[in-house]
Formats: sequence, C-alpha cells, structure tokens
Amino acid sequence: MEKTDVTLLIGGEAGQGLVTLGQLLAKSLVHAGYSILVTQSYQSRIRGGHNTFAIRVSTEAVVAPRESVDLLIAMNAETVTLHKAEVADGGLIVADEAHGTETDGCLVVPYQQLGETRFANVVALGVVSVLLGLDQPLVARSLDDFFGKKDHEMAEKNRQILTTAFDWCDQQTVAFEKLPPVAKPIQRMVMNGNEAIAMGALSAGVKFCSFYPMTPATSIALNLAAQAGRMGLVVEQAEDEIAAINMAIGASFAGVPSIVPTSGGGFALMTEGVSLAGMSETPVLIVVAQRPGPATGLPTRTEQADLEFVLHSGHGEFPRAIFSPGTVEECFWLARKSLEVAAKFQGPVFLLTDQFLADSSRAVTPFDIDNLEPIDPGIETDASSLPYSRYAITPSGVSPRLLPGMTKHLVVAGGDEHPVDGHLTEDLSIREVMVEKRMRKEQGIIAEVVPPEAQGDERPDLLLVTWGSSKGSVLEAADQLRNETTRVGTLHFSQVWPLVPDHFLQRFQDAGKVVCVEGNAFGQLARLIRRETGFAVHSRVLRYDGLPITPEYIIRELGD
Amino acid sequence: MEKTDVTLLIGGEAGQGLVTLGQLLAKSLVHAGYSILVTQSYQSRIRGGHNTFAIRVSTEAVVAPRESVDLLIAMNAETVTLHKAEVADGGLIVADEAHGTETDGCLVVPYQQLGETRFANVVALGVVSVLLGLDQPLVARSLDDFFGKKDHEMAEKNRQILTTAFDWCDQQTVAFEKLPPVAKPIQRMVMNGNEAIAMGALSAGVKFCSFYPMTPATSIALNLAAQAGRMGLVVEQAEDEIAAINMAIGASFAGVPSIVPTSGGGFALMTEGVSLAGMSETPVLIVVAQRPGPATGLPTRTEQADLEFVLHSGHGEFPRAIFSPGTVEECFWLARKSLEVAAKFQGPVFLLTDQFLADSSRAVTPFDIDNLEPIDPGIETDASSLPYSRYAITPSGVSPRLLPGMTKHLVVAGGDEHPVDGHLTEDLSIREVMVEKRMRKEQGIIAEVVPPEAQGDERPDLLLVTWGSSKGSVLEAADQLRNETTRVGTLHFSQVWPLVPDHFLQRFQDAGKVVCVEGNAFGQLARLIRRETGFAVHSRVLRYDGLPITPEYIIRELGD
Amino acid sequence: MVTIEDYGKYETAWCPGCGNFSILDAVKRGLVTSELEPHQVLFVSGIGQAAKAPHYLNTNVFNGLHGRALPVASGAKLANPNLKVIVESGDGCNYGEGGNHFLAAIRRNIDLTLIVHDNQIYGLTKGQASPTSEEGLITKAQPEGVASAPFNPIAVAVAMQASFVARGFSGMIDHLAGLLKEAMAHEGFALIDVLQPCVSFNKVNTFAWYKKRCYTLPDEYDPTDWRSAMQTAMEWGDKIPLGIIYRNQRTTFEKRFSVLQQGPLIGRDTDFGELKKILEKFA
Amino acid sequence: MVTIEDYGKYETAWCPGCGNFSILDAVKRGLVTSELEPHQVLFVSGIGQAAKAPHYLNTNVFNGLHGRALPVASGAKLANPNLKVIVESGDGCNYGEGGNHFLAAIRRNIDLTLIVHDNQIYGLTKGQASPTSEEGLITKAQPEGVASAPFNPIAVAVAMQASFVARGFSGMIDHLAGLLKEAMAHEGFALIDVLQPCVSFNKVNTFAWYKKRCYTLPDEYDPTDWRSAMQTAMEWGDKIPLGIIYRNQRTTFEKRFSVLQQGPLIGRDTDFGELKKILEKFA
Ligand SMILES: Cc1ncc(C[n+]2csc(CCOP(=O)(O)OP(=O)(O)O)c2C)c(N)n1
Ligand SMILES: Cc1ncc(C[n+]2csc(CCOP(=O)(O)OP(=O)(O)O)c2C)c(N)n1
Ligand code: SF4
Ligand code: SF4
Ligand SMILES: [Mg+2]
Ligand SMILES: [Mg+2]
Repeated sequence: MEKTDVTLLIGGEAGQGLVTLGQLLAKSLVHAGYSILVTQSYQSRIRGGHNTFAIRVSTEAVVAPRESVDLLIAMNAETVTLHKAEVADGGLIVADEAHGTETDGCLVVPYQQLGETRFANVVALGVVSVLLGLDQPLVARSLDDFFGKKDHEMAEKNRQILTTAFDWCDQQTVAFEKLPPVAKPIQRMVMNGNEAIAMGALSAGVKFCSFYPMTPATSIALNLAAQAGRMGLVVEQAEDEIAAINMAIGASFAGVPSIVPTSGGGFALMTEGVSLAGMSETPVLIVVAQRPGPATGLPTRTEQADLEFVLHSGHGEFPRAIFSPGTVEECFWLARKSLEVAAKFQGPVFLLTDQFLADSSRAVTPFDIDNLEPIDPGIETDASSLPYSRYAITPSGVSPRLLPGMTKHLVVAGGDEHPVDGHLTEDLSIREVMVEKRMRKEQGIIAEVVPPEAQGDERPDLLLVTWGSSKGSVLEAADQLRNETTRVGTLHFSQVWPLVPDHFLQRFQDAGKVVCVEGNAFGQLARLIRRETGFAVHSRVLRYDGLPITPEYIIRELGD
Repeated sequence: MEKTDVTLLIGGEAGQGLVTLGQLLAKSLVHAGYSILVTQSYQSRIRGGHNTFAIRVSTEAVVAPRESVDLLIAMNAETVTLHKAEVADGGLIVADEAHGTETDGCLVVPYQQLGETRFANVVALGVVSVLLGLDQPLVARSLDDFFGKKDHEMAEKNRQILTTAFDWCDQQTVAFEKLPPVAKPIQRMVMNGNEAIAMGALSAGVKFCSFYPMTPATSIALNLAAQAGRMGLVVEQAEDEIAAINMAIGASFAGVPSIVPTSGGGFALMTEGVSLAGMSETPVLIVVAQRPGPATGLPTRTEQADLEFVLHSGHGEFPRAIFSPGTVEECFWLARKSLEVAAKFQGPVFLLTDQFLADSSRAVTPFDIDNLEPIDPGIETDASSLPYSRYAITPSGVSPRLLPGMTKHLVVAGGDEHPVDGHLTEDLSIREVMVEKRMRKEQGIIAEVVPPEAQGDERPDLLLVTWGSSKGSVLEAADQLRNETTRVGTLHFSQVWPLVPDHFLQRFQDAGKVVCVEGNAFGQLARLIRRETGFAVHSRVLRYDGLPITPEYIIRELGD
Repeated sequence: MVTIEDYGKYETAWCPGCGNFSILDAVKRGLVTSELEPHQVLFVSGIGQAAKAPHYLNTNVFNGLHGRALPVASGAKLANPNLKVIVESGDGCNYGEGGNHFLAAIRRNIDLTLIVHDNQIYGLTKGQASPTSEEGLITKAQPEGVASAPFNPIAVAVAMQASFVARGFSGMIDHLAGLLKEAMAHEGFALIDVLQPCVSFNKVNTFAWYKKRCYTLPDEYDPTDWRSAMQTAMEWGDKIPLGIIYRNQRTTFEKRFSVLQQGPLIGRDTDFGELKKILEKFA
Repeated sequence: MVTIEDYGKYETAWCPGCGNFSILDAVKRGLVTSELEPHQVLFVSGIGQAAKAPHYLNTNVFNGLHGRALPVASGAKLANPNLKVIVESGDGCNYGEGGNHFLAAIRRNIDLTLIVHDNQIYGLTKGQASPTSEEGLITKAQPEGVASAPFNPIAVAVAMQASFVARGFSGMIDHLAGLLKEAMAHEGFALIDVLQPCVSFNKVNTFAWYKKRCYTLPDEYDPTDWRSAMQTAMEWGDKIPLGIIYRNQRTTFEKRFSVLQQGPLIGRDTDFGELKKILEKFA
C-alpha cells in the first residue's frame, strides 16, 4: 500500500534555520497539492537548545498532529538520540555523518560536501524534497519567493545548493517511498493560527492594535504591524499590558475596532481593563494565546488552562463572549465574529487560542475575500433622542453609540456607576437599573452563539467533547475508534461562553459515555458544563505536560 | 411590650462628625451591656453628600441590620427628607429646627443653643443617650476615652456640652421608650470586620503588610500600621498593587507571614502575582474587600460579586483556599486560619470580605489571647536530605521550606517551571510531575476545610444558603420565617473554596426548597455549588444595588 | 464664539475651600481662550478627587481607571488625532499608580495635555502619602513619616526632555489659565503640574505654604535652555518656581505613523483589494 | 575565603557571543572581591534573557515575573535586611514593564544592587524595541522605526538623586567588576546600567559600536557633584561615559523603620502581651 500520510520531524538547535527549512517544505508541499499540519516545539531561548518543526503531510486532509515520525531530519546528534524511538517502522533518519551514522535506516548526508554549514538547511530541503518526491522547480520557486526579493546573490547561491542536494539525493538508493502525487492539486495557502487571526481581524476592519510582546501571542501583532501601512491601522507596542488594554479601550471609545493580543501572564495584568471595558461598554477584542502556567511556566509550550480565568476575569459582573477556534480557518472567521460581537454588544470579547494552534501552519483554502465586508462597527451618526445619553436604557441593553468629536453631541463614558448620561451617580436605584441593562446584553450575545460542531453518530456509545485547538485530534481519534467498531460522536466548542444547553445537552444525554478532552489539569470545560447544565461528564482526557493533545494520546488515555 | 430592639440612624454630610458620634454611641451602648450592629453608608467624597451611620441595638444578640428606623438623628434637612419614610411606627425623628420641625413625631433640638455648630455631634450624643436611657457618666467616659488623651481643653469642652445636652433632653417629654437596662452586662469590645482581620493577623504573627490604598480595604493596613512599632512588623504602602503583591511574595519567601489587603480593581492588578505565588509556592494572604463593580463602580458600597474572579484569578492551575467570614468574630479567626493554611500549603490564600462587614462595628466578646499562639510558619531550620531542594517531591505535595540566608543551604525558587532544585527546565516529563505535586496540595487543603455552619431544622422545608457577610441577615430571616410556622434551616459557608460536598450535599437533598442568598447578580455561589455537586438550587435571592442584604429584603424576595 | 458658559456649571463632590475649584475655573478659561468648543475636546481622567474634574465640564469625557488615564488618552488620540485630548487627574493617579505611563507618554511625545492636580496627598482615599508627599509627612498609613524621597515630576520630565514642562498653582488662577492655554497650544506632550492645597488632608502644604513659596519665572527665563531648566526643576522648598520650565520642539508621536498622515483612523474604509494582495503572500 | 568556583559553573541558554557571559563573569568577580558567600546573597530577577543570569550562579535565587524583580527584592530585604539582595534583569524588565518600580526603588533608596543588562532590545521575545532602543530602530514590531525617544535610565536616576548611579559595559569586564564591587559596598539603592551587545537581535548597538564610544570617566571626575553628573548623564552618542556617574549618601529605606533597628523580622516573636493591650482599646 502506498504511504499517503507521512510525518516528518526536523530537529536541531535554535539558530540553525530549521523554521525556515520547515516553512519552505510546508510551502512546497502545499504547492504540490498536499494537505499539511505543522507542530512546532521550541525552547525559551534564541540559540541552541532543542527545537523541532514537524510536518504531517497527506494526500487527504490532515487535521491533527501525529506522534510517530516517518522521516526524522536531524540537524544535530541530539535530535537522533531524542527522537530515534519515535521513528515508525519503515521510517528513515536523515542525518549528517557526525550525527547518527551508526543507526539503521539512516540516510547519511555529507552536508559539508554539499554546502557550507550555514546552508545546511537548504541542503536538507533538497534531500527531503527528493525523498518525498517533490519537483525541483516547485521547491526552487518556494526558495526564491523566500529569499528572492531580499538578496539576489543569496537567492542564486541557495538555488545552486538546492540543485546540488537534489542531484546528490537522486543518486541515492533509499528505502523510503515517495508520496503519491495529488491528482488535482487545488490552490491553498499556508497559514498558521496567529496569521489567520491577524488576517481575519484585518478583514473585519480592525484599525488599532496595542500589545506588549509575549509568546505565543506576539506574532499576531507582528503580522498586523507588517500590514499597518497598507491596511491603514496603528499598531503600538505599549509600555506594559495595562497600557495595552487601556489604549485599546481609548481607541475603541474614539471609534475604531481594536485588538489586544497577549498570553496568560500579560492577560492577568489586563483584567482590571477588562472590567473597565465591561462597565464603560467599550468594544475590545482580547486574544489570549495560552501557554502552560502558572506564572512564567513553560513560555514556549502549549496548554488550554486559561478558560476559567478568562471567563471570570475582571472584578464585578458583566456579560462577555469567548471564542475558541479549533482550526486555522476558524481563527480567521472567529476573529471576525468576535470583533463583530464586541461591536454589537459593546464590551470585551475574547479569542482563546494557544501555542500549538498559533504556530501550526496548515494548508488552507483561500478565503473568499471578494464577498466579505468589514463588520458593522455599531456606531450612529446622530442622536436619535435628545439629550444624547451614552447609556440610554434600551430593551436589548445596548445603547446607541456616538463618537466623541464626530458630532456636536457630547459623549461621556467611564468606569464609575453612572446614570444614562455617563456622569457620576451615588443613586442606588440607578445602580440596579444599570446592572440590569448591562446584563440584558447577555441575551443578545446568546442569540448569536456559535453552536458546538457535532460530528459522527448522533446517539453514540462514546461522545468526545472538546474545545479550541484540540479539535483535530479529537476528530481523528474518533475516526480511529470507529474503525474499532465503536459508535463515536464528537462535539467541538468553538465558543465556550455563553453556553447554550439547548445546543448540546440532548446529545450528552443520548450518549453512552461522555468524555471531555482538554489540555489542562482541572478539566475546565467539563466543570463549566456541569455548572451550566448539571451534566457531569463521565470521564476526562487531560494533558498538561506542555504538548498538544494528539489522537494517539486520546486513545491511550481512553484505554487506561 | 417593652421595645428591646431599636435601630437608630444618624444621617448628615461627610465632615459633620457623624462617624464620631456613631462610634461614641456604639461604645456607650456596648459598655452599658447592649448588643449592637453598625451599618455605615457613605459616598465617594470627603465633605458633603449624604452619609449614614446606623446602629441596631438590642438587649439580645444582634446579627443583622434592619431596614426600619426607630430613631432618626438628622444632622441636616436632607436626612429627614430621605429617611422619613423608613421611620417605624412609634419612631422618633431628632432634628434641628431648621431640619424638620414640620414633621410629626419629631424632637426638635435647639442645637445652636446647646453648643457651637462644630459640637453638634456631641449635642446629638447627649440627646440620643437620654432617649435610649444611657447613663451620663458612662457616655462621658466614652467621650473622654476618645478625646481625653489628645487635648484636655477639648475634652473639658465636650463634657460640658454633653452635660448641657443631657440636661436639656431630660426635661423634654418625648414619646420614645427608653431601652430596658441589661440585667448582667458582660464586657465586650466594639470592633468592625477590618479591625478584626488586622487583629487576627497580628495574633497569627503576621510581620509584613504591603498595600495600595483602596476602599474598603485600606483600614486593614491602617490598623496594622498603627501597631507596626509595637508588634514588630513592616507595613509599606507600595507604588501600585502589582508591587504590593510582589513585595509580599518577596517578604514571605525571605521568611515572614505576609498579608495584602485590597479591593476588586486593585486585586485585578495582582492576579499575575497570585499565579506567581502558586507557582513559586510562596505563602501569601490576600484580603479582597469587595465593593460593587465592574471597574470603579460604587467605591464605597457593598457587594459580594468577586467570588468567581478570586477563585479563578491567575493564569494556569494551582490550588488555593478562600475564606469568607460572616461575622466580626469570624474575621478574626479566619484571618488566623487563612495565614495558617497559606503557610502550611505554601501558596496564595484569600479572605473575601466586603464593605458592609469591613465597616460594621459590633459588640464582640474579647478573644482569649492568653491561650493563643502564632501560627506555625512551616519553616525548617535544616535540610533533611541533601542537596537541599526547594521543590522536593513529597506525597503531600508540600516541600520542606528553608529560608535564604538562614542556613548554608541555597534556596532557589521562582515562576518558571522547575525541577526540584528550582532552576529552569524544559523537560516536559518534569512538568507533569510538578503539576501533580502542586495539585496534590489540594488534598491537604480539603482536609482542613471549615465546613459550612448549619442552623435550624435538619430536614427543612426551606433551606437558606449563603456565604460571607450575609450570614446574619439569613439567620434572622430564618428566625422570622420560623415564626410563620415554616421549618427553616440555614447553611453559611465561611469557606467557599474548596467545597467538600460531604459537608453539605445531604442537607441540600433533604431540604424541600433550597434558596441561595448572595449579594451579586450572577448567583456565584449557587453556580459553584452546581459545578461541584450537580445540585441546582431552586431559587436565589440576589442583591446588587450596593446595599447589604437585610432580613426584610430576603423575606420580601422570597415572597415574590 | 465659545464662552465659559458653554462648559457648564455643575455641582461638585469636592470639599469647600479645595484648590480643585480654581483649577476647574482655570481649565475652563484655558479652553475658552484656546477657542476650543466642547465637542472638539475629549477629557480623560483616572480616579481620585482630581479625576472627577472632567465630570464638571460640559464636554466629551472618558473617566477610566485609577492611574490609567494616559493610555486611554493615547489610544483615543491615535484613533482620532483631530480630537483635542486633555488628561486631568491627581498626583497619585499619574505619578503613583500610573508612573510607568507617565514615562511612556513623555517618551512618545504624544500630543496630549496632562494636567496634574498635585496636592501631595491621596485625597479620595482619605489622606495617605502620595508620590509627591514630603519626606517625613505623617499620615495614618505612614505613622513614622513618609520614608521615600518625594517624586519630582518636573525634574524627571526635564531630564527626559519632555517637550513642554510647566508648573502652576491653583492659588494663581490667571497665571494658571495662561499656562493651560499655552499647554493646549503646544504640539506634543505637555505636562502642567498644578500645586493644589487639599484642605482636608494635607495640613502641611497648605494654601499659605504654597503662597509663600511660589514665584513666577521672570520674563527673561529661557525655557528652551535645558541646563537652566534642569536647575530650575530642582528648586523646591523655600522657593518654588512657576511657569513654563522647559520646552522644546520634538516631532510628535502621531507624526511618526505614516497612516495617520492621511487623517484619523475613524471611518476609514477597509481596502479589500489590498488585503487580497496581502493574502497572496500566503499562497 | 570565597572563590569564583563557589559561585559555580552552569550551562547557559544564551547565544554564543552574547554580552551576558561577560556580565556573569564580572558579577562573580564582584561577589568574590566583596567577600560575599553564596548563602549570604539573594539574587532576584524578572523574565528575559538577562533575567536567567541568577540561575547560572550558585546562590539563593528568586526568579519572579517579568518586570517585577524590584518589588520582590524590596519585600525580601525588608523582611531580612541581613541578606545582600541583588537584582539582575534586562532593560525591558526594569525600564519597560517595571518602570514604576524603578522609580519607586530610587525614591525609597532601599539597599539593593540593581544590575541591568541593557542590550537596548527585547532579546527573549525575539527582537522588539525596548525602552532604551534608539529612535528609528527598525524591528518587526516597529517596521516604521521606533517612534519614542529612548529612555535614559542614568538621567532619570540622577534627576531623582538616586544614591548610586553607574554605567558599565560588558566589553570592559575589569572595569565592570570594579563597579559591581563598589555598588555592592554602597549602602542604599545602587543602579548599574550595563551596556550589553545582543548578537542575535541588535545589529545597531553592537560590540564594536559600544567599544568605539565608551570611555571611562577620568579620575578627577567627581560623582558627588550633581550638576556635572546631570551633564554626564546626558552624554550619549559619539561618546558614552562609563563609571560611577553620581553618588550621594542618603539614609537607606530600612533605616527609617524603627522595628528594623532591632534586626530582621524573621523569627521574631509575637508579643501577645502587647497585643492584649492593643485589644484593650476596643473595649
Ligand atoms: C487600582 C486602584 N487602586 C486604588 C484605588 C483607590 N484610589 C482611588 S483614588 C486614589 C488616590 C487618589 O489620589 P490622587 O490621584 O492624588 O487624587 P486626589 O484624590 O488626591 O485628587 C486611590 C488610591 C483605585 N480606585 N483603583
Ligand atoms: C507580563 C509579561 N509580559 C510579557 C512577557 C514576555 N517577555 C518575556 S521576556 C520579555 C522582554 C525581555 O526583554 P529584556 O528585559 O530587555 O531582557 P533580554 O531578553 O533583552 O535580556 C518579554 C516581553 C512576560 N514574560 N510577562
Ligand atoms: S479631599 Fe482634599 S483634594 Fe479632595 S476635594 Fe477635599 S480638599 Fe480637595
Ligand atoms: S538574544 Fe541577544 S541578549 Fe539574548 S542571549 Fe542571545 S545575544 Fe544575548
Ligand atoms: Mg492627590
Ligand atoms: Mg533587553
């Protein structure tokens, strides 16, 4: 049988250009029509250490990472030692003489001979491309796209080395089957979760981003910054996270959709601002890219342990919405949706992602930009009744919003309790009315909730429930379990708040066994479901070692 | 029937000395053997506005405030207008000519004639004392205690005015019954919630307090600061709340029990530090004195809406304990207990109070200081095994703690994930072990949970469940409902996390109707109970207008 | 033409005799002489007694969190540079809780006017030390006296070469109104630290205390001379200089963003053609 | 006698060629010449590449949050003034996220040594501008160049009359070790800003760039003269002065707390007799 599903893992030190190599391979594979899914693992350092860049590639759609490796590309000896055991039967190790000649099933590459050390990644690119069966011109084009614009001489040099590597590898006899070609390659993009969030936000008309750098959220801001000139937005690195959220609130109050990307520790500093957004009824989108805590924890790894924190963040009570994309595509669409919900209900909205999804490049069908519109910023151009009152009482709880300086009407807003005019009050009957006004917005938010996505059997023996980035692994695990003749259903929450029991409770009750799969130790979604419905899931598959949940992990844990 | 339960309400502007008046009355009443409960209401300003100081006084124990007023002491006209309707049948208004002569049931006091304007509060003290039947020497002593030390001339002047007021009032015929004397007055103190927390913390051996001023938490720090010299502690006003929590963590790491008082917005800024305490396993007690949010909300009013925020504060996962005293006595004992739990389990512990309890002076039986000891700080004086490892793996999850500089052993701690030695690691198998080590501490915390206090019928028709400062009102409402022949039970949680279902679930299941009474809009304890037990309370009595829950409020709401 | 009346008259929550009243008057005068209409202006404040000031003005207001007025104002200004954005708040708010934003605003030289009511005390929370409280000041929170050196906002601003640094006194209202007008006219970040007696809690730095010490800088004083400005900034104690202590002409922050040269971000279209091209790089 | 070896030798997570290595060496030398034994010292750091330094020393360490090393260190020092507390962290940590604590530590004059690895960049997060980055520096986060003026920590510290203000350079390790010894000997808050090339992300302020500009202050330079110190603090660009730029003798913070005059708080008994008396005032 042809091998249509291959996982390759590139390992080496930070600074060896392994991300570049990985990205070039990813691009080339997608150009050739394959589906891919990248899993990056790196340490909290700039040079040295041990990093990996894994690509799962297939002729069919790939939705999850896999643990076993078919092609191990070792850029140093440590990689061979650390990952040898992961290599599957029929797998191959590609290494330098110095790195692992003694191992069976190893293709020894004479790196020194094929190019200078700093081009080792290009040599590897050539060798691996041959092994996978990629066309040289296609790979050369990816290489050109990458270096071409910057430096012609460099581009030329790279191309030469690629050719040398291709030639050398073509002459080897290797016991590794090439990938079958894709019948009708469709055009797809290579995009990771953070890029998709940035693009989604741009398409929604985001005009302001303030942030303080923090892995794994930073690249959202960097992607926006790179397009700030072309798309007409301001991206500002703030002095700290407190400034970041307050700046975004200021920009949003003045009239532009705003986004604040951060991670757990930085988000912690923003919680007072979240409360201000709730009280002042200012739209703002906060992206929380999760990583393992508490405190600094493991800054470059992945986890899904900030759901409860985000849900209850900020003192006092106010409505909110929390989205949790499960795929790169969902990152794009939910970035839009969350900006829309923020604008419509005038308050803080969250997008919960994590390091795994943030850094996971995938093959993505291009978005239909031609048929998209920016979101409705929910701003009026004149007062419908006078005097204009920022916090007018309405049945929906949403008050008509004017912008300061854009009309003759004055806009008064803030974080103290206020009468409709936004000024200060100590009248406790007003307090009650205002709490209820704010709370009413929750009904509107509920009406727009994205229901969890159900797949598989409707009345299954086993229902796997999950949220956020674990989606793909749950889907694949379910598929595998089905082969073993269990009736399996899945339910993925891409919005974890508010929860609407009507959307899912029946399915829970109809299932034989409900298992919640989450990347944390408390089983946070499971607890939340019980709080909201009384339903106690029967069992939980939890992971909290810093790695993404894989299909294999789920199946192993279910077996226990 | 003699009136044994009187509520008096003093109203006026900030700056009129009405708190002094109230405190003097409170002291005098307690000295005379009565039980009292104070409810203070003030605005977020220094002068002017409308403030009240209410004392409920009784020959029996008072546990809750009451809404109706028997004696309205108006220091200005506004007070009469605002509170006239609250005056009960047979009640009396005490006012100046200028303030309310036209009202029936009014004792018009010629303030001008009895003393200069700035002594109006002393005049009122005399008048009210006569009305309540307090002895002049007893009241004079309270007055002396207050002013005596500071300024002899002033004290003399005050005494004179008091006499004048007593004499004048003795000659009036007023339709207001004096309080019956207390048969055997027992000696009690007058103390409010914040004072009790400060005293409890001192008795536990607290040696460090860092804070940033914030109503209604500030007075905890002020009470500690006032005794810093005598009790040997450092109290430092930090540059912001972030500094406050991090300083306390530093002091605690270096070896002394530390406390950080704050309120919602300030606490929001501490959540990253909470996470650091969890990860670095540093004991710290954080007192969150709640007030209505979101954002600045109503800074001087009360609410119980930060339970969920505190419970989930800080990114990542780690165990914690949350105490919620219901009385002034519990403030004292739970301040001790929470410092003890923090030291024993080496992490963040919370004391959740609120403006109502913070400012509510009550008659308190003196604590048996002679039989108290400071808490065990949980510190070893030498390493039991070498090399000393701050994060040694143990069955309880608690690692032996040495202090830096106090032995030759080196102590390495911090917020990154670490192996046992406290240094940095990127080893993901260590991660798993460390998460589990930290989580194991929860078992120890659970073993020490203060069970909820049950009163009344064991299998009641109606079970009123509550937490924190609403305790007294729930108890009294239950009493009143019992008079109406319902079988009523109550359950008060003075520790809201962890919840141990064995402590209360049976009682829930045995009750006809379970109603949760809380000072918030979400019904936060009710949600938490459902999350932990699946039990959905049948109904909720919620209040979120900034005022404390009263027995009357509960009964009204239950009637709806 | 705009008049004082346009800015309204409100009841305040301040203590009778407080310096805040005069500052409020001076601010109104500054606005009127600057010919700013209420709807053109956005006041941003934090929390404190001073921070209530914008509520006593008939204009656009965003009253945010304690210490966080500057970031809110900066965000609003970047979104809509056409707004005249003025930050008004206390010494605790700006130099205490908000100290980091104060440094950042100076570094940015963003076109904001920052009016600090500097009463050298935390008024609203009832009299704890503020960053500008004098060493040794005894309060309930500092029963052994303030142990830290007072923060000198003027010195720090001049050392950082802030583009407009001034000091006023609530007791010299004409002078203050004049300063405010200049500050509002200044392009870039303008700090006016206003000495303000707090009659309720600061019994040391009283009206008389300030009155005795404050003097206005002479006409020949050259605020563009950094060296002498730095010296002047250090003057405190027996003599306290009032006026524009330092100024320079640095490019404003907004000018550095090429996108802002085409006008405010508000209401700007999203260019889907451009976005399509951007997405092509992912293909 | 304490030796360099006592402070251990660890593998680091730094890039080959980074200035951090020399700073680590100099710190060890400073500790040894100060005759401090590992267990007498507590290093507190934040988060960043620089902040990892304490993990490469055999001593007591508390590695806290990004930007929050100073408060942790201050708390530890107040609890146990017998500890020699040294804070070591990056420019982003101390002047960015932790800016407010930097101001407060100077005002307190608490007896801490603050060593700032100033590479004018955020290293660990891969090369965004730091507060000390030069105007115009282009990074992925600042594609149009840094728009803010750089923070001059020396100028701010001198303007605030910090009691010990020095600058070193990782490329002049003997000089730096000497500075560190002096800083450790200083009673009160001591700032040493250490210029440090980041070979991975700062391609402007390289070793050569610093080397060309750095000069040590002459012997006759008088660091107690505030005026000249302020001038010297402003020097940057073609010539960058190294050495003790300013010092004075202010009372330390710890000295202001009467309770600390009886020794550290640690292990002190709780006086229940006294507490009883205190409770009597509530009777
Ligand atoms: C995060 C936070 N911390 C603390 C407070 C409490 N607080 C309100 S105003 C204030 C101090 C005000 O001082 P200042 O800014 O000088 O204003 P003033 O009242 O003196 O005019 C404080 C500490 C708060 N509202 N928010
Ligand atoms: C609250 C918070 N925000 C952001 C980060 C991410 N972060 C880690 S290190 C760093 C910057 C480090 O710069 P610097 O202090 O100059 O140290 P360097 O790496 O350059 O030595 C940032 C932003 C964090 N850990 N915590
Ligand atoms: S407390 Fe002080 S600053 Fe506040 S209004 Fe009163 S006098 Fe003014
Ligand atoms: S990133 Fe820069 S500062 Fe960090 S270790 Fe590498 S060279 Fe040094
Ligand atoms: Mg003030
Ligand atoms: Mg740096």
